[in-house]
Amino acid sequence: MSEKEIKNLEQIFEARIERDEKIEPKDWMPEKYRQTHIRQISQHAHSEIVGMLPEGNWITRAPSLRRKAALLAKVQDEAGHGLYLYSACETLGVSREELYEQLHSGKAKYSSIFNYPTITWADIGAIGWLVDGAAIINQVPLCNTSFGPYARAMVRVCKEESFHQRQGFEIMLTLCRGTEEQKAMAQDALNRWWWPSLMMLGPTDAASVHTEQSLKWKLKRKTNDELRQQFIDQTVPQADILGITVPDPDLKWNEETGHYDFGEIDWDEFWQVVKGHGPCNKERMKARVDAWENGAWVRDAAMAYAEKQQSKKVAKAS
Amino acid sequence: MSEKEIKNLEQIFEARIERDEKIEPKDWMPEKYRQTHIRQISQHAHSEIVGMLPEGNWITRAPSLRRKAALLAKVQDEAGHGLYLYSACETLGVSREELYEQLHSGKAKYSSIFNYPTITWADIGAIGWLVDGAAIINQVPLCNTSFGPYARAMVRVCKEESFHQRQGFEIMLTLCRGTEEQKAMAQDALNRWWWPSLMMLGPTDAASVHTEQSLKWKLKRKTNDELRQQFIDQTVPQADILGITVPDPDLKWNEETGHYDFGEIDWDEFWQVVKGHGPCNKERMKARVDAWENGAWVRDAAMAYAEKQQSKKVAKAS
Amino acid sequence: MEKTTLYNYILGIADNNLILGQRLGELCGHGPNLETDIALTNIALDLFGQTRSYYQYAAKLSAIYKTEDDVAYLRKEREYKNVLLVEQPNTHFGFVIARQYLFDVFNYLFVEKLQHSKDETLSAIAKKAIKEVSYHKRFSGDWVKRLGVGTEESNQKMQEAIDGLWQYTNELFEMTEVDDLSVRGGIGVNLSELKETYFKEVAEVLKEATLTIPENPYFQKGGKQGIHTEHMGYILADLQYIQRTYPNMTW
Amino acid sequence: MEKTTLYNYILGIADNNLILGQRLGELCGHGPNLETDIALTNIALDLFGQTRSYYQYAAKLSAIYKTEDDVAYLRKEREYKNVLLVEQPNTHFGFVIARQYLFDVFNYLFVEKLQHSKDETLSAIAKKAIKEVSYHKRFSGDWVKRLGVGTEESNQKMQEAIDGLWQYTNELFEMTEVDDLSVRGGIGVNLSELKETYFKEVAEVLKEATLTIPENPYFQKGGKQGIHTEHMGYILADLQYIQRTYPNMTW
Repeated sequence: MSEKEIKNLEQIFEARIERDEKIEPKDWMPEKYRQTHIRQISQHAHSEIVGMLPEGNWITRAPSLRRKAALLAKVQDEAGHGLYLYSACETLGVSREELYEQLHSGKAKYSSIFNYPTITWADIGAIGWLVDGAAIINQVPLCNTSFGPYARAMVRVCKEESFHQRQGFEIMLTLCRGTEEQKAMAQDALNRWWWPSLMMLGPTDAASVHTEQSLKWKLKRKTNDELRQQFIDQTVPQADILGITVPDPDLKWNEETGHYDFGEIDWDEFWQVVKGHGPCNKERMKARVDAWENGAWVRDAAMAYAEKQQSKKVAKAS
Repeated sequence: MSEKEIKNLEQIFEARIERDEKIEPKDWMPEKYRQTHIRQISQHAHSEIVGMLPEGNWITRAPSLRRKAALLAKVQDEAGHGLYLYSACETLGVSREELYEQLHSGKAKYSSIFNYPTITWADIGAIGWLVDGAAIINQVPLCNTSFGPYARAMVRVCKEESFHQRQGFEIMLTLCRGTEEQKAMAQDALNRWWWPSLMMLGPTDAASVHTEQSLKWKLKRKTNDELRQQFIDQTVPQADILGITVPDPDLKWNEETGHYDFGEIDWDEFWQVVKGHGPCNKERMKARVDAWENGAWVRDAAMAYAEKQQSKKVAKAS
Repeated sequence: MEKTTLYNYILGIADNNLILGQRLGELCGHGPNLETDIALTNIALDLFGQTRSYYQYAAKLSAIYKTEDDVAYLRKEREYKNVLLVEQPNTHFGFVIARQYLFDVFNYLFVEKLQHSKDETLSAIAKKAIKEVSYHKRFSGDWVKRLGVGTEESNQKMQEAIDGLWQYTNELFEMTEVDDLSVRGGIGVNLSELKETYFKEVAEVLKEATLTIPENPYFQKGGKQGIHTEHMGYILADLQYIQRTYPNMTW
Repeated sequence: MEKTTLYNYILGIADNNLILGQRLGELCGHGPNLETDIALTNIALDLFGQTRSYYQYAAKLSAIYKTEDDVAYLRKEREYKNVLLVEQPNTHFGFVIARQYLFDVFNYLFVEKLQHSKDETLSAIAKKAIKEVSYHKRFSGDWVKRLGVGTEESNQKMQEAIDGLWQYTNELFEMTEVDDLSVRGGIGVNLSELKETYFKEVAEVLKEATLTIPENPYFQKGGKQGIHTEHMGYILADLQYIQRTYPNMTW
């Protein structure tokens, strides 16, 4: 194709996005669009499956059968999200094996929040409440993103996540209405998960490299800082309902702006974790790589079996 | 050597044993004597190190620091016993590797009692009380056995085992003087360990293949049935002190014989376990083989290091 | 039939589901791929769902335990009545599948009969469970074939698992005193009657999977009397951790 | 100095011994040969012995816990103050040795100073412990060299362990508020003063062992504030199992 032809296609492409039309896998798309989407969707998929680990840590120890079943179902939903996000990504011409390879080699990222340990049962509540809460704020706008398969996946993901978020809040509420010890456990979880949750909304706009292009492609509809503010404004009143305190001495309602002012985020910690040096980065990656490597013979067997069945059919037919 | 010469040596040898002289590794000995001792001493050594496993199972869960330390020390003593018994065995011209190989391949046996699971804390008490109790009865006569290294090892082993036996009894006593629940736990342990302990003294004399020859070589000084009777006579009054009941409806004091009469032993169970089909045979063997295989690189490294250090010394000296 | 007998009969059923579900729960997030991870979690969820129905019923009959969670979390090891099979560890995926399949075939036959129990609650639970259990058996049976036939390595691993777990199959059909009483009362299932069908069906599937039935004539038992393998204590230490550490609270 | 400060200071020392002893206890019977099995059990025994002395003292200071076992068994995870290093798993023997060595060098320097504490009990415990700890350091240091120099495989495995555990070294020297107060009271050890010697000594041994110090400038912490790794919950579930399941009994 000539440069002019490409330019032309690009203009048509951008106009379609402008008109809120969905881009589908078979449509022509700029290479950068494809690459950006592979990066973002796979990162999102990786976050789902790495995200299974900190919560999975409490399945065997959940304090009641009802909570155990709900937690299992939640972690299973995350596997499901992973599954449709990988599928959406595969429509862009990349295989799941390649994507896993990128995750395991450290080339692809996943949400840093999952590099923190879950050390008490209240952490399961806090993750649902805060982490899923922040995820929803990040993801709801993506239900209208330009790439069709991603947008459709997000509709389903968001629906389930808001269920998870209510479930997490309910765990916190039960703790906060429980004994002193339980309430302290809830407070402790909020203390530990608050700041990492704020970091989940991404670096400040000044430090964010992908924002402008992403806005154009509707991969982003608000900046990180806007999303963060929205999260805080929504979450602080919920903490009030719970009767526990957000661990930020600078947090206070600003009548003028109609928003909460808040203290400074420890961006050094953020970058340390992103760069692979968080509390659990090694464990998480080891768990994923082990599962994948230990499962190789199983996947091989399934494939060999399918081939054998196929040849049997062919033999019968002929 | 001519047959006559051998006959002559054998007579001198048997006479020495008769006179209670010790046979030492460098002394001439009949091949059968050597083989029998390798078999018995290694079986004994294997029993020590396999015996570490059921008790080791409770180290992390011992109910007090004092009990934890005592249990650790006890299991360590068993490792120590294994060590000197293997060393005694090695003086007969067999390597530890060969002995392990025999254990791991199932060619060599170990005491069947260790194929039962330890499922409550009381089992640790019961093992000390009953299993070490039966072991001592088996082993005390061996302090005077004809093969010097074995006899000397047994002196030390017996001393430590009688300490373990008292410790086990004391665990039982503490439980029996504790809550109802603790006493029930002790009773339950006695119920499960009683019959296997009786089996520890070996098959009935009628079914025992090694007895006669072993008596001559002082590898045995009493028959299995005599030892079993001794164990029962000694243990039943101890159960009375504890206030728990030996699980044998036929057990009763016989004024005439001056011994306890007792019920029939389930020899089918005995042979099932001996043949490798007890509750934990597979687990025990797997644990030993895993430890050995996972430790190969460590042992290799230690040897390579020693060689390197040696060559350094040689290089320096020259 | 006496309340205690019925109570114990229910535990004899439900403890299998609880402990097997617990073992599957350990795996969640660590499966060989997302699809099997999701499917095994589904099975775990079914098992826990059934467990809850059974324990809710048991709690109504118990003088000591008031809720399903009391029944699930507050007993001592010797009071759990599950068979030894379900507590065996997730050594590798072959063991997971073999354990599941060897249980599922039994469970299907069992639940099928339990539908006809005179006890309406048990019958209702069974009627709800039968579809789930039928799916479990299909899933695990398919995987037995896949791994048995798949590659040389998978065949070996699957055979290793069958060899390791076979000794626990017979216990599934052991009739306890409680079973006898329940059968006589028209409430329980006669396990001995399921045995032949079970071993026939398993033999056929193993044959199709090019796997061999171990010749070992010896079987393990004890679970139904609460005499478990050494794995059980560790399962319970985790299961009960929070309830034991923070007693008498609502979660 | 306040009672609570001293109490907390003691826990900050003794919890390391307890948890490391617990990890070594898991290994007992599973070592690469009898000799190392016996030696590591010896170390565990020393650690538990020290733990008991510390906790007996702590129990005297505590308003809540009456005995050494109460202190050892009845706290919640967030109340254990051990460093993250000692709770790391026995991944393979290289990890066992690396964890031990990285702790022993610190522990030796620490106990050496603690001998001069104004607190007579602590000083006495330290004086008794110093010989033991000196032996631990020699044992683990020798093995670091053996594995580092031994074979290519052992070198790789040892390096893997050092790489994995290095991130936990710095926390050993983190001064908590309790440490500060204790130092000011003439009772505690100033950890910052040990740091240089520690890293110098470790660097020399690693060099001799042909191992490389990871360049990662990032370190983990949290243990001293009771924020542990995910391993800790499982350690405690086993440790506390009996005490939690059968409360208020004598064993």
